[in-house]
Amino acid sequence: GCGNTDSADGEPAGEPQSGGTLMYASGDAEPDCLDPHYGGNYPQGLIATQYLETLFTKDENGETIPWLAETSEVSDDGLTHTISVTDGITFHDGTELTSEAIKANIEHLQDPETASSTGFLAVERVEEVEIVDELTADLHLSAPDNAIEESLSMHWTAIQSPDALARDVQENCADPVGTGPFKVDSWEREQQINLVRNEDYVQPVENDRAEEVAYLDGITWRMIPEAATRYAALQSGEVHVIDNAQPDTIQSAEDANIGHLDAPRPGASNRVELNSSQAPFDDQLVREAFMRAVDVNGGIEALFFDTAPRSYSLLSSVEPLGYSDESLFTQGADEANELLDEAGWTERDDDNVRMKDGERLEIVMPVSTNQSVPAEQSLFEQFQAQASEVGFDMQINLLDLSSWYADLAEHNYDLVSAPYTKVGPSTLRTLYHSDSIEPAPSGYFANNAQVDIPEVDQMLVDAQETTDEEERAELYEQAQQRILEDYYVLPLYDQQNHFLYASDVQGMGETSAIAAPKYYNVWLDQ
Amino acid sequence: MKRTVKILAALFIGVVVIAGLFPSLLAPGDPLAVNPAEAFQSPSLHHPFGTDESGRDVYTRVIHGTRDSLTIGLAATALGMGIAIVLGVITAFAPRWIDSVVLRVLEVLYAIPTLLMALIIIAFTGPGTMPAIIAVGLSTAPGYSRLIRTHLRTLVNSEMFDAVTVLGHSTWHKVRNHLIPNTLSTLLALITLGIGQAVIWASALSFLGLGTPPPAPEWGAMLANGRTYLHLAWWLTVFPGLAIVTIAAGATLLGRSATRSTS
Amino acid sequence: MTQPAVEITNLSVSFPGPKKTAIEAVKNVSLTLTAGRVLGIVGESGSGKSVTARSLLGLTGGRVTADTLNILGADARHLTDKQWREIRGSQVAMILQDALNSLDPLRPIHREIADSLPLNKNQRRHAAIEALEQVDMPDPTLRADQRSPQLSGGMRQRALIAQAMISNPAVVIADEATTALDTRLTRLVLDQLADLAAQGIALAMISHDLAQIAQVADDIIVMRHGEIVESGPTDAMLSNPTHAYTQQLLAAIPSGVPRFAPLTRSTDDVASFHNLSTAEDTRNLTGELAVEVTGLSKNFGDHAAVNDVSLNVPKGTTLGLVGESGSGKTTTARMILGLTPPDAGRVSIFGKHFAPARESDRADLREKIGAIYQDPLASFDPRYTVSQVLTNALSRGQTSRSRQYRHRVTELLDMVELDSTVLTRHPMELSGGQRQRLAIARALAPAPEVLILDEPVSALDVSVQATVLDLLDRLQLDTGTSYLFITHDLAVVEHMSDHIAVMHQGQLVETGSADQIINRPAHPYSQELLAAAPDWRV
Amino acid sequence: MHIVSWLARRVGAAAILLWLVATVIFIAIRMIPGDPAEAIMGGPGSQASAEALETAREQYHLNEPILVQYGIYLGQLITGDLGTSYAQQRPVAQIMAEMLPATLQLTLIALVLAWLIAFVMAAIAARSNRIGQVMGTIIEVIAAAVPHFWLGAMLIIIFSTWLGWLPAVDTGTVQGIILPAFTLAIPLSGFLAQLMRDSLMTAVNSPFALAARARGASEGQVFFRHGFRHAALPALNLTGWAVATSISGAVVVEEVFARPGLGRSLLGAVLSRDMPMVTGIALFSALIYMVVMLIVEAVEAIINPAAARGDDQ
Ligand SMILES: Nc1ncnc2c1ncn2[C@@H]1O[C@H](COP(=O)(O)OP(=O)(O)OP(=O)(O)O)[C@@H](O)[C@H]1O
Ligand SMILES: Nc1ncnc2c1ncn2[C@@H]1O[C@H](COP(=O)(O)OP(=O)(O)OP(=O)(O)O)[C@@H](O)[C@H]1O
Ligand SMILES: [Mg+2]
Ligand SMILES: [Mg+2]
Repeated sequence: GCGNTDSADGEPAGEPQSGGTLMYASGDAEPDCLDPHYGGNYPQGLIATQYLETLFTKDENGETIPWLAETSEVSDDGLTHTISVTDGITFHDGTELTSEAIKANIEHLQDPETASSTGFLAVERVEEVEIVDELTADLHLSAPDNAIEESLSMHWTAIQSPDALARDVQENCADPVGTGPFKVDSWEREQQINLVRNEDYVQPVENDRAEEVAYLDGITWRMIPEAATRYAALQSGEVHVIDNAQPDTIQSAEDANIGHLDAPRPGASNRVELNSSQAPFDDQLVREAFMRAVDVNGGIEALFFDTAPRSYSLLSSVEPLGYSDESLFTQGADEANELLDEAGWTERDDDNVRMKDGERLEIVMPVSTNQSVPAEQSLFEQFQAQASEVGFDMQINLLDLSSWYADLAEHNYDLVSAPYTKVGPSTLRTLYHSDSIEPAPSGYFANNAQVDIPEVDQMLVDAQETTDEEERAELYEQAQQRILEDYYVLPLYDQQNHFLYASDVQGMGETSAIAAPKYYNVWLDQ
Repeated sequence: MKRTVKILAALFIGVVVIAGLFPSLLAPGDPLAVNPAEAFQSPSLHHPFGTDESGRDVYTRVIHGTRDSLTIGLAATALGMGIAIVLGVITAFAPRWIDSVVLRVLEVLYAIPTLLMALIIIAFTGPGTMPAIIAVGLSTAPGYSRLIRTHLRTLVNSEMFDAVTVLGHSTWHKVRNHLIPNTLSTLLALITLGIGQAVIWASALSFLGLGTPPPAPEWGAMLANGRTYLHLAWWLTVFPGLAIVTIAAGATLLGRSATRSTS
Repeated sequence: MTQPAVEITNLSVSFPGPKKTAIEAVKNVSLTLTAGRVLGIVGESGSGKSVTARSLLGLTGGRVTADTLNILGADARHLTDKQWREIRGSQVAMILQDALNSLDPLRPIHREIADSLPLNKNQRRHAAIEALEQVDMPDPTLRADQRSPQLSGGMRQRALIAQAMISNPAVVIADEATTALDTRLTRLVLDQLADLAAQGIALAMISHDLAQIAQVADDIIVMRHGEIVESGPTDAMLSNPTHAYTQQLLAAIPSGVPRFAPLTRSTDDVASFHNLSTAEDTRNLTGELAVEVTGLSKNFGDHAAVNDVSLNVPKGTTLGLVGESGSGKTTTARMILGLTPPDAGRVSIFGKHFAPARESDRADLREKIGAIYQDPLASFDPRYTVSQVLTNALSRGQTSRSRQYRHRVTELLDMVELDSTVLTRHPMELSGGQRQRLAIARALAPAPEVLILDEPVSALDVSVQATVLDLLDRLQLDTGTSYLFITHDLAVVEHMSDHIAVMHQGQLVETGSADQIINRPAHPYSQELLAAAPDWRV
Repeated sequence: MHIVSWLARRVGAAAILLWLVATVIFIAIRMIPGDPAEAIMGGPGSQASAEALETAREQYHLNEPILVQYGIYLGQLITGDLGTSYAQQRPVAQIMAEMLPATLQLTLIALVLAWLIAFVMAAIAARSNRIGQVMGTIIEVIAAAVPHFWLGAMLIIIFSTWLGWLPAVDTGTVQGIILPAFTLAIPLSGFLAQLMRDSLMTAVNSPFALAARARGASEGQVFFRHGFRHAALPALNLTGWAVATSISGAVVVEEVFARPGLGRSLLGAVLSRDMPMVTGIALFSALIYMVVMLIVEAVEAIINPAAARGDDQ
């Protein structure tokens, strides 16, 4: 994949130079585990992209292409997937990459001990992995799955050395062993993760690189949660690259001769989901009224400084099958008031909150401070103020991640913004199939809007099982259209993934399938 | 000199009281009203402290925030002082063994730094305005009780107390005429000093995202919000911070002069 | 005779006062210091003695003018700070007034003594030890390394003398070098100072105690309100004082003055007691015991502060309790007052059991006994005005503002000769003598029959002391109050007491009539104590 | 009384105190409503699985009678076992051992800085005229009233963003610690300076200072020989408190300057309700406080032996 870059100085880069350690500052919480199989959140994917590789990946056009895999074939019934791996690749521990690795990794993901969540869901339909020969394995599926290659392009399913996986979970967490251009050297907890160049790196696909190994000596991965501090560190030259860049700093970066990489995450767009399982949002009129009451565009404009184009889609703009309809989401307080009147919320109490049958029009929005950046929290605050003008009493609860999960699990929400990253439109099935209302053993369920429409369920299943590309696109479009028109979801913008880098960083721009920047071709202009 | 100081002190208290009780007199606007079109305006005549990311007027918010911030400071100090007075009186007058037990416990609590203790309490209660009040109140109580105990002990053992004992005044009269009045002035000074610190601690909790949640115009919460835009909009950080410094420094100066005038 | 070491004419020193006025602390003072001779400077508190002395070192901090200011041949009127520093310590040394606080409590003594010597560290320490030896400091090597809080008052005073001596100065000024000391130590220090003069040093000795000065000085000047009122050779001055103030000072010395004879003479400033013109003892004594103490003991830790003390105060009489510092006088007084519970023994007031007892059981006896302390200020509630202090005492704590007691308050003020203008003032704003009178007035409020007086005049000037002592005498004659009078000043105790008890290390070593103890002490300790007392009349 | 018995008594007292702290925490954890295992695992939001809860119960012996639990808990504490952080899945003691040096370095540097700044402020104020004194008081009070988080942000804006002199985050270099240390030191120095100036003024105007002048000492000598010690003493007395405050401040400063350390670990632990970590740090900070108090008393005894002997209360 590839993000949009505004080069730091606009000048063409010179000859690549080897050497130097790239200082990376992340605003994410420090991962509990460097093995992205474990749990499987975005920060893990972000760093694992540097030292692990996947069987498949996406090219610049968003097409899925093999990476560690050499070939990939599907049986006619769609139930068997045959994959062979590239010959001559070695893991950091020196062992050879063989078909054994496919089996070991998928089994590792499915092992409850691993406590995998994202990767686990991705390979859910794989029933068994059968070794065919040294380099080839058959994946036997429980049902056809045309998303399997996309699933295996995500770093949450990245391929690790079977020997390493055999170790204790915690041990593997601290020192995952892959095939990537960098490897984990040491992890100074709560301080930094030191990655060094893999001197034996071989890129599995054709390329025009003179030398196979990465230019950088290594990457120092630090956690700087404070956005302002992170930017200051970039400005003063202490770090080369920062992530989770604040919109305002992105905007001012241009003047400061700082490069910008915008790599929107695949999967779902960033959106607010309205809980349709309980009052008042079980009423479509009320849902629409809320969406018309809030000024999304004004807020985004003020808060995101043109760095986040408004989305009118359930899916990320990088998903080719995304469907979008701007006409559904015009703003207007008058319309909102009319809709609420129509829905029967006609009385008002002393605080000017609408009432119906003695009930106040109260809505609760738990917001995870770990997942919603400050600008987004501010946007929700604006919603709160705007919704109150048409008679909603909207309450925002800022919560840490675990309390946020707890509120969702207890259905203690009317609105929620829950990010979801996955490669491909099958994301829709995860998010809007009625099965996803049923909580997983962990208590988490992905269908936060609690969309429960049998036709939509059917479309989503069919779309994932068909082998006909056109039919697939058609089905996904119908499903998306239905969900949008029923006002279950208020799309905001793509899941933001902005990186800023200093002017001496060259070659930034390549990203993995999950839109994580790759540093293989990056070099420092010293 | 003395007069100017008194006038300044009165002025300070006056402004703070008005801002706390009738903020609309100083800032008629709505501290919560958003206006995205006016976001990030730098300070001007129209917005003396500029506007924030949602176009809210920072001046209005700082003024209206006085109530929130001060209420937390006052409530926390009241809680801390209440506990401290009870413990202080117990340790000063109760039988020796009770004194030493309570004293030990106080020492335990004193051994844990204030903010740490507040954080620990919040680990139990979860974040929020009330927990912040409780946390700051509880964590400042041990320090106050020690001071109160020492003060009471010194008074009880003073020649002044001996003198009235010899004059045959009853215990009640000693307490009413000498102990309480002499302690009150000390307490008043302590409370004044304490409020400033309590405001700082409470805003620190809000800053860390553990106190009053946004969009309430509490100063610590405003700062937490503003620091995101440190590079873009310095006024979001500077003004709420100045408000905290002003209150804390003002309270300290008042408390100090109160201490001076009583001793 | 050689040329004088120091010669001063018309020295004036002024300080900036409130509202741009100037306070003239010293006015037109002239004096000379000569090698081998001792000049005594006497005067009441605030008369400018210390300022005069400090002007010899350029350390007044005020504006100094003089016609002549000749120090060891140099005209000191126009010295630079650096030149002054060369004089200080090495040529003119001074023993400062406040001995207890003139040594830094955080630094070892040897450093304080010798840190100005141009020697290396080790040599300086040796020099300091040597100097300490010269002033008879016990165990000088040990003491040199200690800090002042570990030294007794007398030791500190000697360390200061050593410090003054260490650079062999030509002039030494000793400012109240004996104030803080008990009689024995006073004697010792006075002898050492006299030695200095014998060694050929020009010595100026400052004191408010004429009796002490008379012992050592060759010449005396008497100061008052910053001016010299009289000066001349000691003998002439004592035998034939010309100025009324000098006469008053002499009269105020209580030693040898018969019981009830007034110490104050009528002058413009000092209140007069017309009813006290005679020294007659008009009491009729019954012999009833006002206070009866048997076997009182008190230990602090394993230190016996008071050990088996028994004493009686017959009604209408005064028992003087003397003893050196730390001998247990205050502890005894506190036990008698029921403020400190005794480990053993008992106290009766007019035959009724008083201590040890619960406070509620002796509430009715409380009004019979009152107390007065050395530091009256600490015994007042700082928030109260004089009127409130007295009202509060009169109402037994019921109120401090009621008009009901106005009349009694005025009576009490009259009794202690305080003007009613002080009523609205706070004790802080009163002079030392006034405070002590207020303390007495307060103690008299419940009309007690026994007063325990713990060093009631030690903090006062001789002349103020005289007025307070006269007041106490008159009260005893008028009301028949019994006194337990604690003091370390033998002259005071002799003048005030019918009987005297001598305490030493927590024990009562001797009790007897005043005459017997003063003139024929039996116990060796009493003899030692008395031998040390200065007596200028001999 | 000898050093050994003095030390034994103090260490004994400290041990009792620690035992009390531990007991209070033990009781507090069990007083949280609901399942203590769940509390240990991060509260109801943690979605801990039944197995995980069972493991926690095993690990913390929650199935045993309460007194047995208490005994086991104390036993573990004595051997330095503070439990396992559920969030990091590592022994709390190990995490703290890793975090401690950074925090200690920061607080110590800040403490020294605060002392220096306070002394300079006090010295300047003590030697200036009335206006200077008033200005001094105001500066001290304001310094003491500045919240760390605000000061940190201001220093970053000025020295990092505008002037570009100093790094905004700790880079492991000397420059990296300058801003955090000053952020921590300045408010503290405000408190210290207020105290120091009072005692400095008292000292340089005291009889023994006059005595020194009378011996021929210059103002400078009076200042350094006498004033400094007396100013240091009350400030030293406050060192225990100052260290405690610095640790409080470190929570904020580490967060603002992205420095690793105990403070940041604690904040993370509080946010994720990682009780073993929270209690571990609480116990540890109490221990630090007591060690500091011991050292302070020892230093005080050196500066002022008499007071140390007399003051036993
Ligand atoms: N630095 C100063 N500033 C202002 N006034 C001063 C200063 N030093 C002394 N005085 C005033 O000068 C007068 C004389 O003081 P001095 O100390 O010489 O008295 P003294 O005779 O030594 O009294 P005492 O017996 O109490 O020591 C007093 O009224 C005092 O208040
Ligand atoms: N509260 C106390 N705790 C411990 N020791 C005490 C206490 N009060 C007095 N002492 C000790 O008891 C002894 C007697 O003290 P006391 O005050 O009675 O002496 P004093 O004769 O009044 O001395 P001075 O003339 O100095 O007033 C002293 O050694 C003193 O240190
Ligand atoms: Mg004097
Ligand atoms: Mg005494």
